[in-house]
Amino acid sequence: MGFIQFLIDPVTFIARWLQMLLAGWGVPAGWTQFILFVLGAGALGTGALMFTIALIWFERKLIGRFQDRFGPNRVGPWGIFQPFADMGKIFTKEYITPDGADPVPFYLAPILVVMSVVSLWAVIPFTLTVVGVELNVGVLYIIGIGGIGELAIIFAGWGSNNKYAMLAAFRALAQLISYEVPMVIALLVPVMFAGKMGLNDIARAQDIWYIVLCPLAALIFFITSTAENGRTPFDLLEADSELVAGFNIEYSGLRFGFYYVADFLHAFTIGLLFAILFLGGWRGPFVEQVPVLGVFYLFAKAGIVYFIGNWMRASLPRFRIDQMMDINWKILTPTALVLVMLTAVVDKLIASELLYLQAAVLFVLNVVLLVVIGKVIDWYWAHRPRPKVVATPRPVARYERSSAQSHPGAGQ
Amino acid sequence: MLSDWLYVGIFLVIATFLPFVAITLAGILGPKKPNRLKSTIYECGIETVGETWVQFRAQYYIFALVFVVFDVETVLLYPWAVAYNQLGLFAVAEAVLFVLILFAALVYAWRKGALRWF
Amino acid sequence: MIPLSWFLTFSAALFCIGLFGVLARKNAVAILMGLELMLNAVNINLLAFWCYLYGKDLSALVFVAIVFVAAAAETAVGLALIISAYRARNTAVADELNLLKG
Amino acid sequence: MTIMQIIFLITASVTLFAALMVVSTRKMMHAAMWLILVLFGVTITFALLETRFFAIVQLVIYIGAIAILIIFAVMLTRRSMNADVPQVNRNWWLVMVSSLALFVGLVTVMSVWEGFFVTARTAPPGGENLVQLGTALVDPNGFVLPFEVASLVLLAAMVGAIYVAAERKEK
Repeated sequence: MGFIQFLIDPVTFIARWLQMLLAGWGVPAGWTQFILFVLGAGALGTGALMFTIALIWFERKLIGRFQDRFGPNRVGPWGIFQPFADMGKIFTKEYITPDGADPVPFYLAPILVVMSVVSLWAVIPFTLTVVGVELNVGVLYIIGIGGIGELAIIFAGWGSNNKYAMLAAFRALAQLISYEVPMVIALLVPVMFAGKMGLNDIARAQDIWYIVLCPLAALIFFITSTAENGRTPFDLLEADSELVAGFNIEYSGLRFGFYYVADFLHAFTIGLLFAILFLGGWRGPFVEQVPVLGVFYLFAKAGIVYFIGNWMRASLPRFRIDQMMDINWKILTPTALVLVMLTAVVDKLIASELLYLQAAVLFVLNVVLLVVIGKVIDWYWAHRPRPKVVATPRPVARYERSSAQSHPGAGQ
Repeated sequence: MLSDWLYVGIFLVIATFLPFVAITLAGILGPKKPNRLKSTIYECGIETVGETWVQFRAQYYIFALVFVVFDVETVLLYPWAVAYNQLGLFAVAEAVLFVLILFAALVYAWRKGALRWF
Repeated sequence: MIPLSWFLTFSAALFCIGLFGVLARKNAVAILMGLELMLNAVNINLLAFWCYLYGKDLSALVFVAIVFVAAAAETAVGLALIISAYRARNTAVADELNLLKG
Repeated sequence: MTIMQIIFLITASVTLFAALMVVSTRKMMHAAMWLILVLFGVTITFALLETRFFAIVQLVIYIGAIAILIIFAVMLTRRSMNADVPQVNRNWWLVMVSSLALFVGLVTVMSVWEGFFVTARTAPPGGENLVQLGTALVDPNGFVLPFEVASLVLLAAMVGAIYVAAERKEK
C-alpha cells in the first residue's frame, strides 16, 4: 500500500514521511514546517539548475539537427556528456575583473540573473499536489520577479565600467521593459477567465484550455516572453554573431556562464508557464487518481512550447531594434488592449452556462481580431512612408546578356 | 499565517545562495594570475579613451516613462480581473473605460513620436 | 507577534530619513529619491493600520493603490522636468535650477 | 522572540541603513542601488503585514518600474554633479536636527495613544480579499471615481512628461 502511494504521488509521500520522522525526533511542529520548506526549496532550486545541464545538451542537439548538423556527438553516446565537459571547463576558468569595476553590482549581477529565473519555479504547480507555494498572486509574482532580472542587467552594465556593456545594458533594458507591457496586459485575460491569480488555480480552472478561449493572448504571451528571454528573433541585446557581446562583455568563467544558464533555463520556464496558463498545466486523463502523471503532462506540454521556441530560434533572422520597438508598441500593445476590452465585453454578453458556445464565440473573436490586425498591418506596410526616390539605381557592374546567359562561365 | 511568504522568502534566499556557492567554488578552482593587460577594459583591442561615460538620449527615458504608466495602470486592473466573474455588465463597462483611457495614452504617445526609436 | 508600534516606529524613521534627504540633498534626483522614501513610509503606515485596526475596511487598500499611482506620476513628471532642465542648463543641482526667476 | 519578529528586526535595520545610505552616499548611481534595497525591504515589510497583493505590487511597480525610471534619469544627468563636492546643503545639520526632532516627536506622540501597542490583527489571515477589492474598485457606490481618476492622472502625467522631456527637433 505504501509503495503504491509512493508511486502515484512521491513528493507528498516523502514530505509526510519526513514530517513523521521529525515529529518522532521531538522537533516542534513549527520547526518541522520550516525544515520541510528549506528542504523543498533546496531540492526544487537544485533540481532546476541540474535540469539546465540536460537542457543545454538537448538544445545544442536540437539546433544542430535544425541546421543539418550533428550537434555534440563526441563525448559519450550522442554526446550526452558534453555539458559536463563544458561545466568542467567553465568551472576552472579564471575570473577577470576589469579596471575600475564597481565590485558589488559586478559580482551580484550573474547571481541575480540566475536567481530571477530559478525563483519562478517556486510558484510552478508541477502536478495538482506538488507545488512550491500556492501564492494567490502568482501571475504578478512572475512579472515582479522578471523585474529583478532587469535590475541584474543594469548592474552588469554599470558594474563592468565598459562603454559597450553600458550601452548594451540600456538597449537591453529598453527592450525588456517595453515587452513587459503587452505581457502584463495579455495576462489579464487568463486571470479574468479563471477569477484567480494563483498559477495552480488557473490550471485547475481550465476545463477548456485557455488557448482555445484566447489564442491571441497566448500568442502575445509567447512572443513577449521570448523577447523577455532575449532569444532569436529578439536577441539583439546580445547579438553574438554581430556585436562583441552584450552587457556581459567583461565577464569570464562561471560568471559569464551563468548568463547562459539563466538563458537556457528561462527558455524552458517560459514553456512551463505557457503550458500552465494556456495549455491546462498538469491537467490530463487520470491525473486525479495518479498525481504523478501531471508532471509528465506538464513537461510534455512545456516541451512542445520549448521546441517551437527553438524552432523559431533556428529559423528566424533577428529584428532591428527600431523594428522590435515598433512591433511591441504599435502592434502588440494595441492588440492586447483591444483584446482585453473585447474579451471582457463579449464574455459578459454570452450566457456562461453554454460553455462550448462561449468558447467557440471567443475563439472566433480571437481569430477575427487576428485577421483584422493582419490586414491593418498589410495596409500600413503598403502605405508606409518611404524615402523619396531621387535617382534610379544604376548597377555598378553589368554583365553582357549574350555571353553570360547562354554560356555561363564561357565568357572568359 | 505567513507561511506562503515564508516559503517564497526561503526560496529566494536559496535561489541566491546556490549560484553564489557555485561562483565561489569556481573562483577557488580557477587560476588566479591577474596582470595589468588582462584587466583592461575590452574595447575591440583599442585602448579605452576617457571615462565610461556616454550621453544617453532622452528617448530611453521616454520609453521607461511610457512603460511605467502602462505598468501601474495595468496592475490596478488585476483586482478587477480577479473579480470579473462576479461583476455585472456595468462594472465591466467601467473597466473598459479605464482601458480606453490607457488606449488614449498610447495613441497620444504614438502621435507625439514618443514611441519612435530614431 | 509583532506589535503595531514596531511598524509605526519603523515607518516614522523611514519618513524622517526621507525628509532629511529631501531637505538636505543638492541633487534634484536625490531629492526625488528622498520623496520615494517618504511615500514608502506612508504606505507602510497605511497598511499597518489596515492590518491591525481596520482589517474589514477596503478604503485603506484603495488609498495605498492611489499612493502608488501618485508616486508613479510624481516620479515620471519630476524626472522629466529634471532631465529637461538638465538639458537646458547642464545641471541637476536644485539650487541652481532657477529657470523661473527670469 | 518569534521568527517573525526576528525577520522584521533584520529587515527594518537593513532597510533603515540602506535609507541612510540613499540620503548620504555621494555617487548617485549608488544611491539608486541603495534605494532598490530599501524598496525590497519595504516589500518584505508589506509581506509581514499580511498583504499579498500590495507586496507584489511594490515589487512590480517600485522595483520593476520606478527604480528603473530613476536609474535612467541618473544616467541621463550623470555629468551634472561631481561626486567629490559635498552633496548636501550648507545647513544640513539643521535639517538633521529637525528630522531627528520630528522622529522623536512622532514616536512620543504615538506612544501616548493606547492603540500604539496593539498586537492583535484584524486583517484576514490569507491576505486581502482581492475579489472584494476588485468589486469595490468598479462599484459606483465604492471607489469607481478614484479608479477612473487614477487612470486620468497617469494619462496627464504621461502627456506632461513626454511634452517636457521630448527632444525638440527644431533646436
